[in-house]
Amino acid sequence: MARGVSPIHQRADYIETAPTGPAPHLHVVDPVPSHAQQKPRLSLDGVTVNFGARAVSAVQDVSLTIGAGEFVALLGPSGCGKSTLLNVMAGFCTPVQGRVLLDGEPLTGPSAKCGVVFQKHSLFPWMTALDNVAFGPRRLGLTNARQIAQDLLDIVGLAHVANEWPASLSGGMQQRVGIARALATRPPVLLMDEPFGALDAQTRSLMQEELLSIWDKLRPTVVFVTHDIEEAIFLADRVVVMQTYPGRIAREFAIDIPRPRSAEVLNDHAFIERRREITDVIRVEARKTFR
Amino acid sequence: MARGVSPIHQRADYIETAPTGPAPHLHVVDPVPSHAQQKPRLSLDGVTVNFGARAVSAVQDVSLTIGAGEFVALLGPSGCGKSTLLNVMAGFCTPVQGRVLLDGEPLTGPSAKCGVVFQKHSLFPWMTALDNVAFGPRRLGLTNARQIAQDLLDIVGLAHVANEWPASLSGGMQQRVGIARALATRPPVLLMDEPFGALDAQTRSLMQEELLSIWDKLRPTVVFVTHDIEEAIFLADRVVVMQTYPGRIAREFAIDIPRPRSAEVLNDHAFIERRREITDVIRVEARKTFR
Amino acid sequence: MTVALQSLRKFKGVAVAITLGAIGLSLFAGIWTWASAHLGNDVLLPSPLSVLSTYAELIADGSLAKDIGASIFRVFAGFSIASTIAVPLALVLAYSRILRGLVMPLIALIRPIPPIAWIPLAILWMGLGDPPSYFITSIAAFFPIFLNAFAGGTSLQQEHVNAARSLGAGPFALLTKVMLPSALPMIVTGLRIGLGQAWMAVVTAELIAAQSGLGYMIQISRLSLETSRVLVGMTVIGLLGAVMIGSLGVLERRFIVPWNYPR
Amino acid sequence: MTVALQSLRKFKGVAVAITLGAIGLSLFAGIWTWASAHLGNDVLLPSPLSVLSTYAELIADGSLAKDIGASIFRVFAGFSIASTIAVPLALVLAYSRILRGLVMPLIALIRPIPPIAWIPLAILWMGLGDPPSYFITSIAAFFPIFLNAFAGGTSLQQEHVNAARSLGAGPFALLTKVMLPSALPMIVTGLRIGLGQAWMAVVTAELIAAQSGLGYMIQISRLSLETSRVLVGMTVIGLLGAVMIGSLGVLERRFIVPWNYPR
Amino acid sequence: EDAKIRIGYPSGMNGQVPVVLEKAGIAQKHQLTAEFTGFQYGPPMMEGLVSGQLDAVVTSFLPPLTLSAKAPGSVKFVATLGQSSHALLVPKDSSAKSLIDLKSKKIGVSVGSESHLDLILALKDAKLDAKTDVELVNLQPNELPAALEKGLVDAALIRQPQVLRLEESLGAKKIQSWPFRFTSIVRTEYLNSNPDAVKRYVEALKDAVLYIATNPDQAATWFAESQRLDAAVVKKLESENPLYAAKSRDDIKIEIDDGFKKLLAERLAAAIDNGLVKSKIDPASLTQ
Ligand SMILES: Nc1ncnc2c1ncn2[C@@H]1O[C@H](COP(=O)(O)OP(=O)(O)OP(=O)(O)O)[C@@H](O)[C@H]1O
Ligand SMILES: Nc1ncnc2c1ncn2[C@@H]1O[C@H](COP(=O)(O)OP(=O)(O)OP(=O)(O)O)[C@@H](O)[C@H]1O
Ligand SMILES: [Mg+2]
Ligand SMILES: [Mg+2]
Repeated sequence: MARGVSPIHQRADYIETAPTGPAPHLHVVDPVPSHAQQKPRLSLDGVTVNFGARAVSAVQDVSLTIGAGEFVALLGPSGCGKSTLLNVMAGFCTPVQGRVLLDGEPLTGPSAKCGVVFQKHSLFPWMTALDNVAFGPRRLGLTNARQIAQDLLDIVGLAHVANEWPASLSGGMQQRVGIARALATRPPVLLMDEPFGALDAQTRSLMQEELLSIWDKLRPTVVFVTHDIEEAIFLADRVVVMQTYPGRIAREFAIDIPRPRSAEVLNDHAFIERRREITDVIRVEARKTFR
Repeated sequence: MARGVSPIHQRADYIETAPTGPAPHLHVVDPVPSHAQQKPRLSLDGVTVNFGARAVSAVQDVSLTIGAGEFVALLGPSGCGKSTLLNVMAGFCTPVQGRVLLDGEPLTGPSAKCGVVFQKHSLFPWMTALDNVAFGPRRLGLTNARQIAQDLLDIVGLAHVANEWPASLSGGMQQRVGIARALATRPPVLLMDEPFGALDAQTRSLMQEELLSIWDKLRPTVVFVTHDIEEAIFLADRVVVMQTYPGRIAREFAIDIPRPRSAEVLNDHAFIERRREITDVIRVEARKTFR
Repeated sequence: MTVALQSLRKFKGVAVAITLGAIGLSLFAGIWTWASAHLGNDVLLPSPLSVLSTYAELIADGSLAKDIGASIFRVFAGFSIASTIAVPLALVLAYSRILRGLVMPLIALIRPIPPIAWIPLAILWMGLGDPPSYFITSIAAFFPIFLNAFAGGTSLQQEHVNAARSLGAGPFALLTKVMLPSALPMIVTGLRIGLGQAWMAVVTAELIAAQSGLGYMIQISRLSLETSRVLVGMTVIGLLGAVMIGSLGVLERRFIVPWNYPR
Repeated sequence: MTVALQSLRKFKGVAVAITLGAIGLSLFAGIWTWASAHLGNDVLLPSPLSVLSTYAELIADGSLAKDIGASIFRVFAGFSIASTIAVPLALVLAYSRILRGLVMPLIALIRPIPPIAWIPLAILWMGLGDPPSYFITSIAAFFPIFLNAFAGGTSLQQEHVNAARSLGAGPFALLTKVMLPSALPMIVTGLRIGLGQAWMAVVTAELIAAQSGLGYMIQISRLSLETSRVLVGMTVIGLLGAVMIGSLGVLERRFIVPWNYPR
Repeated sequence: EDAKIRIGYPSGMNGQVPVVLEKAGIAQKHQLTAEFTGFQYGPPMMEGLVSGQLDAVVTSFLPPLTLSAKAPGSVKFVATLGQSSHALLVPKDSSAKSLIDLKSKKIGVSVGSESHLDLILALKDAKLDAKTDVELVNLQPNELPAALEKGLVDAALIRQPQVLRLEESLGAKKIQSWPFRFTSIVRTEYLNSNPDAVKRYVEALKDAVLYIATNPDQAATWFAESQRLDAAVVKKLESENPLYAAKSRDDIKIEIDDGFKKLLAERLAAAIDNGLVKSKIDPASLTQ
């Protein structure tokens, strides 16, 4: 019964079902070389977010520039404002100070340009897994929305539950459907909030490889929130470490481990070196906030 | 405002508030040397568990012997039966085949000898954090139950929320209260079901060190379920890897990394070697069941 | 094999439930028979048998069917009026803080007034015959429908709105694909409770100038001290009420909000 | 400072709510005044002012206080009877599958029978005076209390039982420290709804041989076409009902199940 | 030792005698420990009698006849308490002068009541068919005033004291009126076990009638209070009852005599003929 996941490079169909010319609704991603770009896709400038009457800002004076096709991991302890920052990038929440530019233009609200994978259950409970994934393509008026959804479910290893309601899927399965849903519109920017948080270690590492392989094909700009240090290093071109009370950027680390990366890199010297550095920074932060 | 955690060895009070003679209700733990013991505290013999009319057993023919004072980690993919096996050890669920011996006697039901930390929220929502922790000591008729509870909350870094309802604590805080509650009766056996699952990586690593330090003082027998390979290696004397459909033991690994262990061992050669071995076993299993 | 086993278990479960239910009802009928024999007064408490024969009589002369039909029509009329007003009103109030602040205190004050206390005004305002009885049944159905639909409207999760917007949903798709389905489970719950309340209120409604219906039948039979007819009326109300509520529950689980009841 | 800010916000929120509510009620009174002036018929719809003067009259001669007292007493009597029976019965049924199977179908059948349909039997069985009116109010309160307490009883989580047992709890501690508190939130919800239903049923109950109470007052005023007294009765019922339900809600949040409403 | 008796009375003018019986403390004088219960509607009172919660009630003809049809021999008439009236009222601006003018109009009436029987008989006299020539609308006594006021019916058959109230407040016009006779019945079981108490009860009723005749103001005040009515209205209506004209106790005849038995037999026959009472009853079984 168990189905393996066919790696994406064996699946020309996922690519080929997309329209060949630049469809009016689809945002075509520029073909970019394999590493971080200079041309900024997303830039934050002195962003501050407050919640209600709280004395401390959730996010304070954060500036960050992310190139097209870059893979950035956002790392930090619970409550440091990672989700809040991602919400700002997605246009769900307007900063009280500072501004956000997407492709050089000020962000005014959520758009189909940014695919979002949410931290908490955000699947529509009233749609089957398939309809959830097909939701985006249908909004874009694509006629093959169903086919696109089916293919994506196949990629995340969930073709067999296409017609189930979200409530009957496990937490990990739900999160994988959420990833498929975000990918379905092939957004140039992917904002992922602890997408693998509900997965067990094994499925998690498979999904990490799958994500890298998708990223390699489509080269979206990715902002990936996590609190797993190894995951951040394994996936990203750049790791941004946040600190808490108020939430701001503590340090950034460039990850120069060559791609493509496989599970083997976990034991590489460069990897362990990076991990040691980041762990040191983070332990200092964590000691302050453990309460 | 942030409070650090004082390591347990600076807290003679936690030990000293316990009665000096063997109190009638308290199960006194034999003083044992620092490593795994031959004398079995808990032994499973051919245990099989079925759920309802399911065709596949949740746990099939598992035999396992755990010495007094030993620290065993149970590792395996989601759904492989880790929680079920722990429930059997706790006496919450009776196997259809096989038997369970605790200190050489057949287990008939839950007892105060086994402290349990549950995977899902199991705090009593109608009691404050303090009363939750004091619940066990009060059942044993200890007059200083309140003090014991206060001290334990202090150890898990939650003294400041002693009078809050569980509903107003974050998931991670709730899980820490759950750990304190299980420790409060000082049970000779501690069964922990993914106790750090809801914690962020930083708090998690602090809690791991805290657990090791408590274990070092009291030397309970610990069965620790996790799906984090590093956590298992870091904590345990022995790692038992389970496989799925049906749930059974795939392999066992003795972890010979010397104690006391600190976060530094994560970068040790022996640690990385063990991780590579276990990862290999587990990836084979995971491939089978990823669906 | 597993499926067969499971459906066997399910079947066995249903059989056990039916058996137990039948035993329970028979016990009840037994106690009733004993009590009525003990009292020996058909006006006070007729035996189940004499109630059954009254059933046969009323079914044979067709009057029971007519009364049931009349009552059911009144219930559905009032229920439809109530839901047509309550659901949109609740959703509008759920989305407008100001309207909510204006209207909710009024609703809190009007809610505890029982349908029966509305009869005088209903007659004065709507006259006789069916309009006031629709008014009474719809007043009864209104509040559960309204309050549940309101809860449904306010329970919309910001995450779902965010997700839909970032997937390119416009205002229309947001309304029809997100807001409505998100409120639907609570709306349906409200409709189920409201239907039950309307059904209970029809007896009250038929105090007003009605010439048919189960409530009317009970009133008339009281005047002539035909207790066994009163009991026929009451048991029919119980039976039909249970069937109505039950079938709306099944509809709900199977067709209206199946996602809330996976498998 | 944060605390001060928060309580300021809270205070502002309450002030806004009160203002909006007052505006809403004034608007309502305005429409009412206009409508009654437009109709120009005090029997059909007296103006709010004339209702207020009737209030003054009935308060001055002490009859309103007496009627309110009589009705409240009936409500609490019926409510107490209902809760004394419903809560233990529901908990017992929640723990015994067999009893549940026996009794639940009966309850499903009896539930839809409205309080008013019980009047004939209530008199035949309980006689006159107050007992049948207690019966009517308790029938009305019984089902919400029972059904909620039952849900509370069945919602006990196995994990909580397991946790308690592994912490050394015996049967007594299990009952008092785990099972009861675990069912309590639902029980209290049931009590709140049941109190509302009992209050709504008191008008029905006072159709029986009562010579006092708000329901009696409404009936008597109908005979003499004193619509403004009818409206006094209805508005008092609305007001007191809202106050009762509201204060039980506050009690619930503050004292009975505070853990369900952290902060 | 005093005998216990539980007395029920309705909210119409026939309630005045029991109210005075209670307030003036007359029952005690006749060695009766009496309990009184007032009713807004007929049905609960008769249900109370059937279930043995009441021993005696003050009522009219039809309710005891209905009861006797269901439970033969269960009650006996023991006194006749004079009369008030009920009347067919039309709104102020109605052109109807008599029953004939109401042909093919709506008439509100409480089905199954004394009024219903009188209306049917009057329609027969006027050569109108109760089924085809007029539309009878069944309304509870509580609803009749509102229905007339709102013009929902063209005429309504209403009892005192509402007749007077509607004439005064709405200008409603009487186009025909009938005597509304008061009776008292007791449960046969009670009669058999307490024959003396019933005798004393009848004597007490006589004293109460005498009290009303001699103290009309006090009697009106008591009754008005109990029914939340205007005392002046009650006082005015007292004059409708010939019994209250009595000067001395000897003028008062309330016992069951042959004249009453004849009237009873006539009412019974009419009720059976017109389908208001469903089974045959021997009139002799209704009295001692
Ligand atoms: N809607 C809200 N209202 C008030 N405070 C909020 C809200 N959302 C977040 N916060 C607060 O803002 C801070 C940052 O929250 P955020 O969710 O961004 O943290 P995070 O880094 O994503 O944490 P986690 O790892 O637990 O997801 C926290 O202190 C949190 O309590
Ligand atoms: N109460 C139950 N009824 C039926 N099936 C159950 C029940 N509890 C567990 N199972 C099934 O038994 C198997 C083992 O479940 P278990 O919870 O022990 O897994 P686990 O290893 O703890 O998983 P996880 O890592 O997700 O906690 C699963 O297939 C699960 O669906
Ligand atoms: Mg977050
Ligand atoms: Mg588990």
